[in-house]
Amino acid sequence: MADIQHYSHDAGWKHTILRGLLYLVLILFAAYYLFPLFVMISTSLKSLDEIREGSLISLPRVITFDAWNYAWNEACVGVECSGIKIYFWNSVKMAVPAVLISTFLGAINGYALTKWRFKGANIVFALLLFGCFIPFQVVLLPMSQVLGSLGLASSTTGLVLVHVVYGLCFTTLFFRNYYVSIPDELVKAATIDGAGFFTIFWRIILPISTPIIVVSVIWQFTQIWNDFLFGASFASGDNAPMTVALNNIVNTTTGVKQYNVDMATALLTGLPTLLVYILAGKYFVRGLTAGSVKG
Amino acid sequence: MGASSSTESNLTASIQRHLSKIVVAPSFAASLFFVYGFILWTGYMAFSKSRMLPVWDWAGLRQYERLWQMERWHVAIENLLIFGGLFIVICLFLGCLLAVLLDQRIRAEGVLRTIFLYPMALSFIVTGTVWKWLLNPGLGLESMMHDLGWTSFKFDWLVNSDMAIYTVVIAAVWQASGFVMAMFLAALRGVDQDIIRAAYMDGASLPRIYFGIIIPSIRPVFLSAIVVLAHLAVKSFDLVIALTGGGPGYSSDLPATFMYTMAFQRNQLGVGAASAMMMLATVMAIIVPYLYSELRGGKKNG
Amino acid sequence: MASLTLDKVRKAFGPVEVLKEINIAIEDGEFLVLVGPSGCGKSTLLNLIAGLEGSSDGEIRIGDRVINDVHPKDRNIAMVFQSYALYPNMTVRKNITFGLEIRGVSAAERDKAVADVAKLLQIEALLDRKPSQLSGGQRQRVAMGRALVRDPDIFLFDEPLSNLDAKLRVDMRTEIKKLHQRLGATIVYVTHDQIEAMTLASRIAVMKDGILQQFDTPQNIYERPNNIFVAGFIGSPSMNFINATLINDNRNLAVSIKRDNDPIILPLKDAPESYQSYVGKDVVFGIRPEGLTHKRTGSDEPGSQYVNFDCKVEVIEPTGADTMTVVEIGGKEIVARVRPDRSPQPGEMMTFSADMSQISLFDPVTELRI
Amino acid sequence: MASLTLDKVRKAFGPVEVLKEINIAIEDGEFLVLVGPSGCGKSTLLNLIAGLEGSSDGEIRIGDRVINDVHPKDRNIAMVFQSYALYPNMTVRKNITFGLEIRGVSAAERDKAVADVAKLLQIEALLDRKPSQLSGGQRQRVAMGRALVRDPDIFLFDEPLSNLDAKLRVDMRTEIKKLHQRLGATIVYVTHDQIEAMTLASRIAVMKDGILQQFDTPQNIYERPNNIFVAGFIGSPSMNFINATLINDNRNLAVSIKRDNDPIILPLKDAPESYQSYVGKDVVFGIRPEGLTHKRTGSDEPGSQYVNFDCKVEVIEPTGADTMTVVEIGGKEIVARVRPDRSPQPGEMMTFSADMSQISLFDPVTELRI
Amino acid sequence: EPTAEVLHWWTSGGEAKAVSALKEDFEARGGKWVDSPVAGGGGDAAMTVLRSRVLSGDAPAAVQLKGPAIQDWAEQGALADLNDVAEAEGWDKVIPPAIQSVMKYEGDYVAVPVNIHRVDWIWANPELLAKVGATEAPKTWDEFNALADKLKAAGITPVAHGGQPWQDATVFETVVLGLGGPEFYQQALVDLDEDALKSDTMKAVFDQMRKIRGYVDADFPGRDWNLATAMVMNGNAAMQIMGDWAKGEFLAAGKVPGKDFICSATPSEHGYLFNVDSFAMFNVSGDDKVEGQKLLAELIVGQKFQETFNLLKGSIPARLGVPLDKFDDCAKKSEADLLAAQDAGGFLPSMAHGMALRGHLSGAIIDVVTAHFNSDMSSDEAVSRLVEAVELAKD
Ligand SMILES: Nc1ncnc2c1ncn2[C@@H]1O[C@H](COP(=O)(O)OP(=O)(O)OP(=O)(O)O)[C@@H](O)[C@H]1O
Ligand SMILES: Nc1ncnc2c1ncn2[C@@H]1O[C@H](COP(=O)(O)OP(=O)(O)OP(=O)(O)O)[C@@H](O)[C@H]1O
Ligand SMILES: [Mg+2]
Ligand SMILES: [Mg+2]
Repeated sequence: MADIQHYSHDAGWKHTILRGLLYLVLILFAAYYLFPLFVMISTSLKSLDEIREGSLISLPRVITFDAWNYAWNEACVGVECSGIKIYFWNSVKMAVPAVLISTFLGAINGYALTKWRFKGANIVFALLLFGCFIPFQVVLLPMSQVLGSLGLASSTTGLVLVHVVYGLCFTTLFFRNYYVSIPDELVKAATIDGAGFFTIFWRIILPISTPIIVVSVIWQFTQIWNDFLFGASFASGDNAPMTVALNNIVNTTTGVKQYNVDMATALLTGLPTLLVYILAGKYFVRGLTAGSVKG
Repeated sequence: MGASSSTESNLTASIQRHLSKIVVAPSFAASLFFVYGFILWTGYMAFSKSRMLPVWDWAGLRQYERLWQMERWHVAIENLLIFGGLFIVICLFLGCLLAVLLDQRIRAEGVLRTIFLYPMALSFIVTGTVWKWLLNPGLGLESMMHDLGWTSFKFDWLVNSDMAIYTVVIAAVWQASGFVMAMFLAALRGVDQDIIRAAYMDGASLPRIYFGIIIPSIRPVFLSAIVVLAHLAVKSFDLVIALTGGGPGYSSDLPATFMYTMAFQRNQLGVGAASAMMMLATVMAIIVPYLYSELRGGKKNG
Repeated sequence: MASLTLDKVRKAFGPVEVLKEINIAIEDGEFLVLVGPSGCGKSTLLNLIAGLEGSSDGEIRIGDRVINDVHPKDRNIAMVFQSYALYPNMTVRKNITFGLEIRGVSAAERDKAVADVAKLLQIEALLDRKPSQLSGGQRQRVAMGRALVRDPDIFLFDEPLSNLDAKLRVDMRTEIKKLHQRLGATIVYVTHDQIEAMTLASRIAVMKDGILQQFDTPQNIYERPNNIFVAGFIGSPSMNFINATLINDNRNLAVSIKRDNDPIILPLKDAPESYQSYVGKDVVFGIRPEGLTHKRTGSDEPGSQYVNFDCKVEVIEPTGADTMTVVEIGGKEIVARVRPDRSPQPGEMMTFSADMSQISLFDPVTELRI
Repeated sequence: MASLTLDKVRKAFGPVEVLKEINIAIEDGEFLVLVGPSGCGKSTLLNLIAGLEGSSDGEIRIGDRVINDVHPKDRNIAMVFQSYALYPNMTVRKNITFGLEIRGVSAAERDKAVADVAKLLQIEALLDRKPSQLSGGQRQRVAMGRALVRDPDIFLFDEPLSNLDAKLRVDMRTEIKKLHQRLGATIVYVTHDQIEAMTLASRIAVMKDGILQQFDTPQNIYERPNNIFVAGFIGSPSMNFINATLINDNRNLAVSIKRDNDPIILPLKDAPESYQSYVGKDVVFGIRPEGLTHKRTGSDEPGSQYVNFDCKVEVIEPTGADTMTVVEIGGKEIVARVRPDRSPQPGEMMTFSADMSQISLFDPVTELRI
Repeated sequence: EPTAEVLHWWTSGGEAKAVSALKEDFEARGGKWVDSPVAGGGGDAAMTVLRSRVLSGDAPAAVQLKGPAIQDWAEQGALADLNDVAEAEGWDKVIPPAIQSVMKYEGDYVAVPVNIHRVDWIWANPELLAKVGATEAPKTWDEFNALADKLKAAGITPVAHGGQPWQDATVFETVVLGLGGPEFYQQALVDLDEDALKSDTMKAVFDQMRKIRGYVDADFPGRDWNLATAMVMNGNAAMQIMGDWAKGEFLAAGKVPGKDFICSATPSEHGYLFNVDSFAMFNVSGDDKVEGQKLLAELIVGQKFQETFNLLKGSIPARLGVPLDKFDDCAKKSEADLLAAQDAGGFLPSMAHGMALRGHLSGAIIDVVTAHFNSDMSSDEAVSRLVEAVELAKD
């Protein structure tokens, strides 16, 4: 937050113009980001006939929520024609534990790697980091063998494991890089106060990590919620997450394409993620460490 | 106080001392097994005769030879360089810019932040589909402009073999830049206010403060952002599939789609593994030196 | 022209009023020292001058120019922050030259400037370190360097020497004084060090709870404090306050202090007119420890400004140059400043000598100087 | 038993040796003050005692227990950091009680403790604020509170009062002294304030560049400094050093200082045996400003420890209680401490009186005390 | 209780309905159906999943698989033997021999066919054709070109085409069949005979492809096939070369064959390119699963399912003896052509749809075809690249 707060009363015309420009730029960007959403929503509100005839970009002539209703309640995912609603919980059961576990592990790794530097901490970190670059297609086959031999094939637990393992490198990265800039004095002071490794983590470090927790949760939730490959490969039938259902609805190559339903499904699938963004976004608090430490 | 209690306290003391290592150990072990173990596995596969399922018969360098003889692989690699480079640079720039703009006590910050971020919420499949419409000359922007009377407007990258890869950049940037913005914003919020004030006193203009002080002091975030973006670039599979399907022809193929096609569609697991190893090697070649300098510098700062 | 005028300046953080109608005006080239208890609003005032705090009431002018709406970077001010606020990503050298670089000073000039300032601050060896590798005092000096290297209209210093050792502090104080004389810059300086305040200031502003208590030259502040607060705040150890009564003793005004056995009567010489109305009334008698010493030569002579009296010594505190001797008068502990070689033992009786030319009388209700 | 022993303690940051073989031993309940120029390694030493810096050489013992390998939190130490290091996410109250909470002190006791300490530090009104809403001095007091609220074996204070105003500082100093007497805790205290050092310490350790210069009682340090550095460092304004020769004058030893016209001869009384070997040689003559004053009563009498001489005054610096008067002797500026009422005008000739019982002589080469 | 987990990618519209018909039958016979649909990439995603399921030792009972891929899996020993069901049901008699050979591995049934799609269709808009005086679809490629030129001159997009490699390949293989004849097709695209691949005929094929490229509008890349179909339907383009799944689009929009749209085979001499969907049965353990698997196989080949499914899907039954009364004219024509082609030796597997070649081989060919179609590559170069790619893929 580098502006000087009081310039709200600053009546200089130069300032007003700058401010105006700032908003203009932001609004233009917002338009760029919103345009596709607009297309999606308007498409999801059209009837199939209207889509077949006309342009994709135009506004719907008649607004109908049939597609939404259909996607949620009736769309066929394979032989099951009760919409994507039944897959919602599968995704929740998978995403929530995986996000929590990987974020927690990332936080504590980052903390241990920066505030309790041991010999080789940087090397350990660098090694962990490469996990970020391994293409998921590569791990698919060995992973299925491993899961099979662990008896976790086609189970939610197995999926959570996979997502935690491959999310770890990211969360560790986020937290480590955030903690690097938190002054060590805080940890020292808490140590003197008699707090141990975990107490310091819970009581001092975590409370000032909100912005990065938000980032980590957003990332992990998005990755896990939107993951298709692992979900399709390591969960079967009734356990399938929502994205598999989405894929099954959107990604058919033969048969009639119901764009309105596709879009409604896509939006429905994206809603939880959006919700997480909106809720988590609030916690981008400002200037937390300011003023605690000199230097 | 008996001897036992003192050994006990020695034990707890030594646990305390090694706690940081103990805590990192499980993650490290998991990574050794699930990342490095699997890389080894893949490395072996690249030397095997595997086609549909993994087999352990040794094939020497044959798979690599075949890989490099494929015209399509060359296209994929070239595309990765174009796409990866542009994607990372543009996302960093946009993400940084948006974060800085949002950092100006914007009235509707929450709303705007969500708007910039939401594309991330959509799966790549959806992003690809929507952008396919928007960029399609006959359906999307171009026809809209024509309808609005600007008939000379031409934007046919999607259907142009030479330009198709850039449409992937557009869509990918649209999707990922918001997240980069969030990362930067989080870091900006951690910067000490007094430092910024000091910079004002030094007479620095706002851009100067950001580029001279704030952004350098959140340098570690660049590492995060670059890693995340490189990851997305290397793995951007769904998006290409949904947006261009690798086309026209295979002109917008990327190593990820190439590898997938080979390993799972064409039963050329060996070639797929070889291409995966090449991808990893490419990434390492870029990331390792960067990481080295970054962590080096970090030590000096800490 | 860099005169500085604060006109009815106020500032509140939410419901907390931190500055209440501050009026201060100093000329170009003056050296204003702000003093006051911790939390009284000194840093806030500096921040307002620099333009770093949110909206405030009142007007701030540099020269004839109202700067309320001028952006901090355009005010041409250099500041040393109480919290140092060094740029953590830059080396010491970079920290110091950043402001010059911004202003387009050439590399050669910057190098020279940083070399000069580093020499002055004795941080030549540290120029290539990062702030995190410095000790507290070294950081503070870098913060100083960042300001000193520039050539602004106004310098703002917020306790710039608090973490330095006495010797370095004296050196720095001298350097600041020289700098002030050389550049003729206007300086606003916050310090808790009385000697710093006294030796540096051309004017001192004493604040308390966001209210300006007195704004005057150092000498006046020390010798003619406006009220009990200022009198007690300035000077260390602080002024002794004794409840007393103003009486008419042999046609001379005198201060009478109750004591168990007999009162101490201290005749006043050349009492000002204003005292008259307080005759017979209670007053607060203020005398600085150095106004109260062991018996002095010539203090027995008639017409001397010294008055002698005897008292029992309670506690002694040797401080090197002087020994603080505590006695009890009028139910209060009173400190006298006694030469160590004349210092008594606790419990002994001793003759003290009060310098009546340096006393102050205050109204016990309004606490204002009479 | 919380005696503290540092045995050959060393510490280096990479190639930079910051502490070089420090040997210090204090008894349980002693009050050790560390002083030394900025950057000499004081904070580092505290960090080593607290166990907060990585490996070092040498042994640190509390009581009979070697604590090098004891985890900081098991050393039962409370510390005030030079940089405060307040927890930004906690209120002042939480900051203060955190250590107690960790140690399982009940909520009721904590409340009481925080109330006591807040009263003492005058921060009652601030208990529910976050550190970022405090002024510098308030933050420092919170940092103090965090240590004071606990009941450790050893307190470590790193310049805990540097940002407080003089009055508060005196109050706090007194409180620390009381606390020390009440709890009998062992205290290690870093300060740049000489008065603090003198009044609080039972022993003072003077450091320079990571080397311990002198470790002794305050009085000895002040009166019998080990070397020129200590002599010059302790005392403000600092001791005057004059190049002189030791001569035999009328069977008495005397110090002879060259001057353009005639040398100043200052006879020594009760010269110790050690001076003999320096007769006829160059020495450095050290005298504190307060040993050099205006002419004193009785200084003319034979057998007096005072010696009078005349000199031209160059500069005067009034500081309130005294006036520092600068003269030039032996090519050096020499400061004398003169009562303001006796202070001359610059350029005037004046008779000064040197207190020969308080002087030091140093070897010009080794700089050690003779 | 017989149980069967079915992995398939029929997830939408008519297909899904068709599968649920099967499910209902299955459940009516006391079975428990576990549905594992994985759509995407024409089954690529499902194949990926299949691989990982097999590796984790947890294979589904029945998997939608087709063409040589069945043989691939059988070679790995992953498939179960269905001979007892086949004998009981007399499959040998009702399944066309060309299809039988796809379903069998070393003489044993390991998979069951579901339907027969014909790939070499032209779908045309009669109104647009009428504008240039044509009443029916062209019968030779020359006619095709002449007609297309006329359409183009009249400002009508002659060919609606989508921009995916498999669509390019679909056109390509019909041209191969048309210009080279069934025998050439067999040599070139089934046997991968090098001479055939190098031949002038192949060059002519690429020349024709280049011409077709000229008949396609500019926006085709990335377009889904059904959007192309919609172009024909809405009068934006005159013809589309596409398999009979396109019919579903017309029917869904309420169009009547023969009146609103014309279905006609692409020019060829009694050629018929088939694309057969089938289910392969994987080795499963547990009696209930084995039993479920057998029951499923029986039902799939059964008349009832074949009728229901194909009515919904637009294809024709994969077994003989299913009455076609309820089917539309296009389907009837397909059945008739099939029988004729079978006699003439023109009943051939589709290369573009993975019936003729294993994935890596067809993939290599499609790469060249699509690269040629989407650039200005010369026919000579295309041919030499084709030979090279096939060579590379073979070993
Ligand atoms: N991380 C580090 N790397 C290198 N040198 C360091 C580091 N930390 C401190 N130093 C150096 O060690 C020396 C001692 O530092 P220390 O903080 O102990 O000084 P100090 O005596 O407390 O000084 P001050 O009174 O200024 O606080 C200083 O010269 C400092 O520059
Ligand atoms: N953000 C804030 N919110 C509320 N109160 C604040 C805030 N910042 C400062 N204050 C209060 O304003 C008062 C003045 O603060 P300021 O920093 O100006 O004091 P100061 O005179 O510089 O004190 P010190 O000598 O201790 O540095 C203090 O009582 C402080 O608690
Ligand atoms: Mg302050
Ligand atoms: Mg220090």
